[in-house]
Amino acid sequence: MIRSKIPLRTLAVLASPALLLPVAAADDYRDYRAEAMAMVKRDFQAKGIAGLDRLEQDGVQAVCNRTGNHPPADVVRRLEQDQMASVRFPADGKLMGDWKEGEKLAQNGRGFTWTDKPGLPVGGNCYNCHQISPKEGSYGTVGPSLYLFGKKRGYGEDIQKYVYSKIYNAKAYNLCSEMPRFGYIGALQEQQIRHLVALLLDPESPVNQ
Amino acid sequence: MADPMKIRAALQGDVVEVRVLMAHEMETGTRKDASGKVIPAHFIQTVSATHNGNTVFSAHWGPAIAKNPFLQFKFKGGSKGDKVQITWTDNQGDKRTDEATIS
Amino acid sequence: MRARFILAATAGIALAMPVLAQTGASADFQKFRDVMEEDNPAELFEARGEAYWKTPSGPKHASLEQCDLGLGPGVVAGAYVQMPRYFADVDKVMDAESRVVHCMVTLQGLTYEAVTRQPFSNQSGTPAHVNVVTYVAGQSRNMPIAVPQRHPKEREMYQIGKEIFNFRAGPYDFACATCHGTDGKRIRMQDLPNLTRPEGAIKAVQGWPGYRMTGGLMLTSQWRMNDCFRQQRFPEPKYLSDTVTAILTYQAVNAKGQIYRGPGIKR
Amino acid sequence: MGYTRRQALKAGGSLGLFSALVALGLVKPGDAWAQAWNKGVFETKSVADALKALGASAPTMTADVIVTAPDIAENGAMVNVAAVSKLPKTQQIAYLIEKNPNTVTAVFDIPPGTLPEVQTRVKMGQTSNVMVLVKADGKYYAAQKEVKVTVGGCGG
Repeated sequence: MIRSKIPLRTLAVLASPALLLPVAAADDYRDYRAEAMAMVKRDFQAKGIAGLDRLEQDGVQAVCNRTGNHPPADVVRRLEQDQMASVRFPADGKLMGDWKEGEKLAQNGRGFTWTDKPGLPVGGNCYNCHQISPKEGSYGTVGPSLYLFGKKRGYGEDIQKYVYSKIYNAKAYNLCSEMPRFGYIGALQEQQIRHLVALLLDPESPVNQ
Repeated sequence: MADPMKIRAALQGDVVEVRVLMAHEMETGTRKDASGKVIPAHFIQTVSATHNGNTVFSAHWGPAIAKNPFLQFKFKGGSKGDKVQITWTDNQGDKRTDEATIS
Repeated sequence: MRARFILAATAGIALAMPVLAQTGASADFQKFRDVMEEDNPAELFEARGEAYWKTPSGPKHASLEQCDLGLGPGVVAGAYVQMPRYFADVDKVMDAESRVVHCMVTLQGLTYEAVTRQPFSNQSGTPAHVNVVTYVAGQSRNMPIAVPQRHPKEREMYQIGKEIFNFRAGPYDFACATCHGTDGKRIRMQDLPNLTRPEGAIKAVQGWPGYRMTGGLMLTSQWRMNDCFRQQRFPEPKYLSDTVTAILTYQAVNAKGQIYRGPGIKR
Repeated sequence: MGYTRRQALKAGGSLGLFSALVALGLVKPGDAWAQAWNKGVFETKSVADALKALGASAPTMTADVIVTAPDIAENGAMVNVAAVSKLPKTQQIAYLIEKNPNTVTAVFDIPPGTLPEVQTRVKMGQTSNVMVLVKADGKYYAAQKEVKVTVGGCGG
């Protein structure tokens, strides 16, 4: 499912010789990455909804893995454009949902593990990594604090589009970002992303209080 | 059969500090197993400690004591080498007694 | 904590808050974790493991007292802080759990399938090998981590482990390193140790085997790796597989010289 | 077993009676204590009912009872709670957890010669006040502390 969505240009970049060069120094050269991939292929088994296809890297993953998350600037530029092109905005142009629903989604960290049931909806996982509403003290710090997000950045359409697309595909803005591509992989649907946009950008949301 | 307790009894000044770990599920009776059946309550209800035949401490517990319970208490009048005996009983009639030497 | 938050926001230094809040909660967790560590229910499992180690059982009616954990048959003290390591008799690198299972099969005559039918503790019980691993780990308490890197296969395991640690894949693009590659991060309220550095790596090494408060289960490093991959949205690593050994080697070698204070107690 | 609350109340209304019987040599310590487990007390579902069942309707709140528990519990499945009473002639210490399904979690009997200090670990379903009730010289005192129970990482 994921692989089928890889833009063709990503694959073309992968095939370019510069990226295939190993990073290791020549004298103790041994392709441990290749050995690791071979070991992983042997040692994993499908379980529940988590199939072995998940071990197949898509274009972005492969580039980030090969370069220690620091691909050359021109590669980054091209692939970020590809990722941006993947973002599907709502047809009716409405980007804001209900912040209360967004808060519930932000709290929910479920989905996509082998113990999760197939199908939707899955959670947004937001509090795992971000501070958001001041009412929730149990928040992670892997990502930046989003408290006062709208108050600091404004509530206009541009910023709504930014938040929507960032949640849809974080790799459009930072190719090797640690943040999942929630819309791109089909984890969050249009309406859910709208709710999360509202959580950050509704002036009434506790985030902006 | 229930596993032995882990008992430490240490004399500090004139006070014996007793620390006990007990192997017990402390099942509340409100949880369900994988098939949706309620797991019956199974928890320690009483704990008593004796030293030289005297009860030096006793406790009544409900099911909200954490699984594999820990208990600490202190009493006076013990000497190094004395035995401290602890007994628990649970709501299903299981019982276990262990003893430790005061060090 | 909330009062502090309002104060800070009023003072216009809201950006400093996450740090403050984190320090407060983490310190509180640590204080009570220390209290728990002194009387860790893991000791009950160590006692069971010791009894199993010393009591003859299985088709060969043998104890595990002749098991070679890398320091010679029967030597338990200090063995855990030197694993994973290379074992010539099987020509491979094994972690403590793999080795204990190996001994139960070879010495006691149990089948591998029988021993590993239930790999991890669950509500229905704690498998014997988990108790034994906990006992073995406890016999290295307060010793420095000294996982050997002499044999080529030990060095190879480290390098491969490092690659797997950094391997991003799956629907969420997660690698081990996504959560465990930098300092000072947390998920929700849980601190994420940086496993690439000694001070962080030791936290993982001594955390497992650990008594997990959730469910009150005694769980091993093998379980921890299994559950990490689950949270990483990967498929399942096979129990006792080289992949798991490789990552355990990577983190244990990174913890070199740190004092082992496990078995642990974890959220 | 089969010792109902009604019987317990008829028999004297408090656990103290059993200590007295033990002291008189009328009952073996273990037996008495085991029999005295009071279903009525442990099945109460509010602090008010719990206090009533324990015979302590209006305890005096005091700083002489010290409750040590975390401000934020890392995990509600295992919360360390220590209680110390500085009140002379402390006879009994009880733990009451307001928001738990059953309020009374533990009742400790403190005979003369035993220090009024106890520590154990409790399960808490949610953020709640933890009250420590102390019976000293026949009167009831209490102190309490709120313990926050947090949401775990990775969505559980």
